[in-house]
Amino acid sequence: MRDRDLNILIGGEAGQGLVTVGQILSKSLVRKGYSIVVTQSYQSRIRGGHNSFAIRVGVDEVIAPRKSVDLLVALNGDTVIQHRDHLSPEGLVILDDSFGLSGDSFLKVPFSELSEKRFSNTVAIGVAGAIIGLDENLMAGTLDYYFGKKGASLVEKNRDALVRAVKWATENSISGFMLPDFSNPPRRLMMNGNEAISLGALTSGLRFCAFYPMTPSTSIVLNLAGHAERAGIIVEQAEDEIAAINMAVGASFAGAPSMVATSGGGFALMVEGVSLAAMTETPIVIVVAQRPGPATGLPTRTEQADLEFVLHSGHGEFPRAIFSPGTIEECFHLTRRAFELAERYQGPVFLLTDQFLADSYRAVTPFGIDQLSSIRAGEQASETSNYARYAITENGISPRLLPGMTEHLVVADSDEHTEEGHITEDLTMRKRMVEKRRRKERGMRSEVVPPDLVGEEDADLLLLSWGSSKGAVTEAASLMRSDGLNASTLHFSQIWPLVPENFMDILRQAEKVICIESNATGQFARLIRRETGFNIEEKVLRYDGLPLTPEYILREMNR
Amino acid sequence: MRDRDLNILIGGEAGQGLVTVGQILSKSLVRKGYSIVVTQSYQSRIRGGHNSFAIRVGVDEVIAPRKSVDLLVALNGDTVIQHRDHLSPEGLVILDDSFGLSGDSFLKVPFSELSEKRFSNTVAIGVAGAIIGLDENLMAGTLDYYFGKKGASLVEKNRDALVRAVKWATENSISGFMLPDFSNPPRRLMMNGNEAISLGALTSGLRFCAFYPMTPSTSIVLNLAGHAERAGIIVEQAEDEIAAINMAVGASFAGAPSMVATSGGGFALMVEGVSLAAMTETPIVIVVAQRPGPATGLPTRTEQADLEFVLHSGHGEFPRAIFSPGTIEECFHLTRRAFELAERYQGPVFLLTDQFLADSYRAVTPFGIDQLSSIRAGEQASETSNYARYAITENGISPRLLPGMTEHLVVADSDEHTEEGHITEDLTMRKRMVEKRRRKERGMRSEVVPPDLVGEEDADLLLLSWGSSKGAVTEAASLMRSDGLNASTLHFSQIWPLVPENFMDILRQAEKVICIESNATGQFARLIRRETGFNIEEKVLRYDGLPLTPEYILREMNR
Amino acid sequence: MVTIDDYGKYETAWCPGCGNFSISEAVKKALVERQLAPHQVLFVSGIGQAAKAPHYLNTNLFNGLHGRSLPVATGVKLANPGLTVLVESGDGCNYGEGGNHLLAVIRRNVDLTLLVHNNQVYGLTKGQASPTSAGGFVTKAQPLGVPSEPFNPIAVAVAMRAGFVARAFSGRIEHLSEMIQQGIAHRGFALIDVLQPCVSFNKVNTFAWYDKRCYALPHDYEPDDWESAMKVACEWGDKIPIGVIYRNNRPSFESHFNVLKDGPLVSRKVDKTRLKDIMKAYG
Amino acid sequence: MVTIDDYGKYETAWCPGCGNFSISEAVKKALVERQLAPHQVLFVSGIGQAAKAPHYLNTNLFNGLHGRSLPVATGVKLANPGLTVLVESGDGCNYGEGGNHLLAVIRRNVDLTLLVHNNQVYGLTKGQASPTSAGGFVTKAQPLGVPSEPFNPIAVAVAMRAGFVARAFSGRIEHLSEMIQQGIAHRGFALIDVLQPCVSFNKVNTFAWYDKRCYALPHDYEPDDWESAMKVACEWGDKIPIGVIYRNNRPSFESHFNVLKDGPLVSRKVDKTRLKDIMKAYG
Ligand SMILES: Cc1ncc(C[n+]2csc(CCOP(=O)(O)OP(=O)(O)O)c2C)c(N)n1
Ligand SMILES: Cc1ncc(C[n+]2csc(CCOP(=O)(O)OP(=O)(O)O)c2C)c(N)n1
Ligand code: SF4
Ligand code: SF4
Ligand SMILES: [Mg+2]
Ligand SMILES: [Mg+2]
Repeated sequence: MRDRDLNILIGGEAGQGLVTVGQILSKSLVRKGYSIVVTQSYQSRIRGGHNSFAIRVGVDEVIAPRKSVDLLVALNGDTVIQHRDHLSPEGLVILDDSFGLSGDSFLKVPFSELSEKRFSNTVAIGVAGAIIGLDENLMAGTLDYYFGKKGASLVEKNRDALVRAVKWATENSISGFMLPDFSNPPRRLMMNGNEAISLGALTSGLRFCAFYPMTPSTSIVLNLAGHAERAGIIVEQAEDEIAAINMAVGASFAGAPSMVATSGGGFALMVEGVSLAAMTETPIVIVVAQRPGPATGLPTRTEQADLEFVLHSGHGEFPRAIFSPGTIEECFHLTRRAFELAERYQGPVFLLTDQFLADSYRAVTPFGIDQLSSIRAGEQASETSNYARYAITENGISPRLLPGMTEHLVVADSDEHTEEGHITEDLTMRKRMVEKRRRKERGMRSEVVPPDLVGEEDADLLLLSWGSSKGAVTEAASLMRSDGLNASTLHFSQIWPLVPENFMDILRQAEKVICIESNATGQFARLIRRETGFNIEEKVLRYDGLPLTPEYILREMNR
Repeated sequence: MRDRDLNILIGGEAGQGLVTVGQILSKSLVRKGYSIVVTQSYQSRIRGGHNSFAIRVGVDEVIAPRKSVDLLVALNGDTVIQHRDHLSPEGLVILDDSFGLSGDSFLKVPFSELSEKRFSNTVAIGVAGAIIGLDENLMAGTLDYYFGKKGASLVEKNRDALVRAVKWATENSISGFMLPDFSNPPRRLMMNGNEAISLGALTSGLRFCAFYPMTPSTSIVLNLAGHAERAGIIVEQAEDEIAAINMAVGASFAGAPSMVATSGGGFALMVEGVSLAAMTETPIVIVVAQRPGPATGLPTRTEQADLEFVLHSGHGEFPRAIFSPGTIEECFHLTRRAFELAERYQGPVFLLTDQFLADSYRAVTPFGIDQLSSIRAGEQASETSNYARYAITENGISPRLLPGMTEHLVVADSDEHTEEGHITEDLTMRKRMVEKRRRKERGMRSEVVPPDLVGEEDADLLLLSWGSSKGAVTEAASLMRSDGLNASTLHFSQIWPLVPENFMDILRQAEKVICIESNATGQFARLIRRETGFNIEEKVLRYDGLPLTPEYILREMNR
Repeated sequence: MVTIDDYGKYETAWCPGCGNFSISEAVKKALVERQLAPHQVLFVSGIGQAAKAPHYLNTNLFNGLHGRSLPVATGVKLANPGLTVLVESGDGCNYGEGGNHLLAVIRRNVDLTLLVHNNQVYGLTKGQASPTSAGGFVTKAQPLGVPSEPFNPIAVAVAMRAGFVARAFSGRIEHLSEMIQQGIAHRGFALIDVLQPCVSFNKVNTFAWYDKRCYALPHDYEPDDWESAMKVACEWGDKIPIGVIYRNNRPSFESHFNVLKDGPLVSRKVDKTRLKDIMKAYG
Repeated sequence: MVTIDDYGKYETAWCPGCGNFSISEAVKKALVERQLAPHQVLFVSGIGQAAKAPHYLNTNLFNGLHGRSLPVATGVKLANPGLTVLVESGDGCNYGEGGNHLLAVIRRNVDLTLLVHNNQVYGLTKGQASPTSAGGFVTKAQPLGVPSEPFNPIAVAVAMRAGFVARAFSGRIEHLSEMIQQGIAHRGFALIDVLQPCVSFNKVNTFAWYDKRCYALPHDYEPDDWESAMKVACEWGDKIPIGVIYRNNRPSFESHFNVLKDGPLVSRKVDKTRLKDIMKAYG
């Protein structure tokens, strides 16, 4: 496959700048028109330890990470030791000859001859880039993009190092890794899941975001903060997660479309606020980027074990919607959908992602900003003279005016309330209000995103999945199909509400169904049974903190 | 039924002392040997509004509240208006003649002639007590019990009022409400669900309780606080619920069996701590006394809508047990079991009750303190020289030493950790630790409390229920059986783990199954389907804040 | 002309004799004095007896969670700085459950006026100690008396150099109303701690107890002087000072946000040109 | 004899040059000076770079949630007052997420020694502002600079009359160790705010920045005098005082509990006679 599909892994210590190396190579690849899937693996520390940045690059579309490595770029000796076992048969290790390591497929680069130590990352980029056929100018342009702000002299020196590295690699003419050129390369953007979510939010009309830092959600808000001035939004770091969600509820109530982003432990502190948003019928988008728990768990790894927690978060009963994007495009578009639904149904809407997707850079087709609509909070005027914030309606949706924007008074209450929003202990009203709130779920059900079927409707083997594993599961099934098996995949990018009519036929027609999840108990399989009675006995589960890969799925299925 | 089963309802404003009237009458009835079921209904305010205290009293055992009222003791005119429609055909209203209200079955008592205004509650007790046949001395003794601490002169004046009231009632010889005497009255205690929980905890060996006040859980901790000195425990009001659960985790880690008690919104703030207890494997008992949500909802009413929230509370995956007592005796015994399980399996164990049960006084047989065992936290010595707090074992349970009690060092961590308790990013260890923690669930499954079947195994109609509705559902079925229907009940006092082998045969054999719950969505029915695939289509649900009664169940079933 | 009738008359769920009634009266007076129409004002409250107050006023209101009124109000104010936002809640709400938010709102200096109904007890939950309950205060939850020292909100606020720090007593309606007016006028965070008798659960700090002790700060008192403010902040016991104890003119939180100079967030539309510009970073 | 070796040597996950190394060294020194054996001591920490510190010490340890070390430590201490309990965590942990617990623990005066590694930044999450970050401090999360005023923990603690309030600097190990020893010796809550350079994310408050500014309080400084303590507490800028800034001898929280006079809760058995007595109330 190495001619159309390469897996490059850059490894080193935290603090060595391997993410920059990875980003520059990735961006160069994307600019050239290739498809990429990045998998970042790092520890909960700032310096030292062992991190990696893997770029799977394809001439055709690649959709999942791959475990076997074709090109291992070792920024330290430890990387060689940790990853040499994953090297593919014809794989190559690019390393500094000063490491003093030797091996069959080792390309020892004389880093110290090619540049000063502080530019050795640029040398790594140059050598690796040249080997896979990246043009020197292309790489230089990307280098400028990343280092431009740091001053002309630094840019100059980096360029020098790059030139020398490319020259050295060309002279040593390493073959077998050259990717084909494009005659007409597609224009693509490079972004990871968190960036796509923040851009989705901005295009939707987000105006306010409050947060308390928590890996792997933080880069969503950092990205927003970086654009805040230009986009005309406010991003505020709260004193804690409780404050974050309450601020967002306040801002949204006043009319600013709002979002919070966090991970398991931080979300745990928000669940009272989720219930508040539901009771006061205030729109809010909540991103939960999952990592392995319980408690602090593994802060920088990935998992899908908070589905049931998020689905039942908050005391009392109320409707909600949960999206679980499977691609970067879905991160963008489902965030937009989340804002729409939150506004339409006036309550909490969730995006459930995880560390893998959050940090996974990919190439995406530009979104066509001009065609995208954005939401507007609330209604601008009331038709009635007796405005009642919680008027009981047939679809459960009450007119939402914004306080201070008309002469009508807007009264919201976390207690059970009258149609006017005032606290009540009238138990008949209570019952009507419960029913009104519940009726909103009907609307939500009518517009769920149906699961995505790839393959035949009546498969011998149906792989069920949700969220970030979409690519891995799809690729696993496609590999099985190449092996002659009639395998299909049914992937859920919205996991609540579930509308069985959308998928029961497919489940029933399949000879065998396997549910694939990154958790230890098969939460989605359980949910399917709860909602449909359909029992999925076989599962492929992963809970060691690493993302699902096609290899992992195939290996587990063959056990 | 009035000769063996009476329903007395005392109504009035908050602040009028109707709870004291109710308690004194109840205690007198219990001391005489009768069975009672109290239903308290109050508003979220300190003065004014409308509250009630209903005592259903039986010569034989009564197990559920009843809606129709035989004796309405009206402390204000509003009570007459609010409750006259619920009066049973031969019911009686006891009221002050000064209210200026008239009606067929009205017993107008000249309160102002019988005592000073401040003793009119005692007059109400005397009149009502005399009518149902309570002995003057018995009532005087109970009065002393409640007012004794307030000084002799007050006791004296209350007694005078009582004597005059009893005399007046006797002279007016109201008949038809006299309960039969006992030749050999059984000795009983009177307590409500919250009191029974606190006593269960004390007998178990509770040493530390932290809380933040929240209706309807507060009286658990007030009761504990009242006994703290004598029992040698500490009860601390925390600055918030987050602090409460973290304090309890700290105290338990150090070796003091610990508990927290709260309700929905307060519990929402504790869920991160639940996950902490699970990850650090620290025993903790958590009482969630449910009230209607979402958000602040109806703070003083009842509901069973937090089952799914509690079951999935906390991020990440870990075992837990949830008890849902159906009687006062179960409040006591299942609290004890909760402490045992928490200690044995080293993690969070829940008691899920609600306002109805929390406040429902009943007559219970004394518990036989001498026979009750209590737990002891941790192990007292380590057998190995290399002590490892999280040693990986076959049943998942690791030896728990207490810090400072031996020379072994005890290391606990909320991050994923090694067997020694130190933070790790070793992903193989991660997997082993997930599996170790999960294995504890096996043990928990092996000792669940099976559901309670009343009636035939192969019923035509099977009523399924959990928690506080036990009495109401049981009585409803028994009424149906008297009507010739082959109805049974299957009641769950432990709702997690669920072990289908314990009840699937019964579900399958029943002609028809109806699930009865105090919530709007049928959460338990959903859980049954998730765990067994068995779909319960028919439900009787209640979500207006009032408890389930036999009348309500029968009426809803006949619709 | 805004009149007191615009703010309506409501039945309350409070006990007869409760200090909350006077606070409500003072609030109305202040709003009318400042000629604020009901729709220009928004109250945010938490949960407790005090937190019900905004329901008894004809105005915009968000009655949220126990302890969480300050972050909600902060969000509201950032979204629409044009609203006059008052926060009304109890001592338990603000100094107990919501303590962390109090610290944060002081650091931020958001333009809010916080009225703490400080009855030194948890009223709605029937009389447990609050953070301001005196050491040794006996309740059913603290039968041997409160073992902690009471929280002194004024001292903490002055130590943190909050923008506006005042104390008032519900028994002096005119003075209280004046404090509220000044609090509203102040551009930044204003803390007004209002001593409020709870007739049902605090039998120690009664109306008479407060009335005897409260004295208005002298006319020549200089609230701009931090050192003397810090001393006055610690006065508590036989004499309790009321009035504006400390004041400065730190810039308000909102003033730091350039984006707010173009108007409030709430009415703003998505600017596609700028979005396209932003997108370039990903190309 | 307890020696420094008893506390072991560990590899850390800290950046070379981080101030945390010196703090760990000072902690060990203090424990040895006070001749505390590893099993007599318990460390409680939260989450952050600082909160990892107890893992690098051979002792009892409970590494809990971000911001929640103080309530855990309070529970531990009430259960077993015989343990010497130290709490170690960052400025974000204690003054941000856990702010409410700091207020409460000061009011309670629980016999704990709290070491705050104050690097004026969130280290572990890669450099967002912390509550003690200076106004205007620029980070990726605050690209236009922090809009809030920094939290002054010393001023708040002194204003609340905490039992023991000190500041130290990781660059002065002997002095820091002395502070820790005094904190442990103090019967009640001891706050030690330790200035700690973060070489990775705080390029403003560097070792040199602190080193130039920190000066030890003079020998004749009287930490018992609240008024001067309040003044010293506010010193920050060109000169930063280190040392014991304020001290009093309020009774510790534990001393209020009669039940603890019979020994710690942990070893106690259920007393059936007393239980039966309690049961009588329900008869
Ligand atoms: C999260 C949460 N915890 C606890 C409660 C219960 N609760 C309602 S009001 C209150 C205390 C009220 O005290 P305070 O704020 O002083 O107001 P007051 O009633 O005295 O005016 C409490 C603890 C709640 N509603 N939410
Ligand atoms: C509830 C929760 N919110 C957020 C986080 C993420 N988090 C981990 S450490 C940290 C901040 C650390 O800053 P500080 O306490 O100052 O410690 P430092 O790393 O600077 O030593 C945060 C926000 C978390 N673990 N838990
Ligand atoms: S309980 Fe106290 S605070 Fe609440 S209304 Fe009554 S007197 Fe006022
Ligand atoms: S990030 Fe800062 S605080 Fe953390 S170890 Fe590195 S230098 Fe120390
Ligand atoms: Mg109060
Ligand atoms: Mg820090």
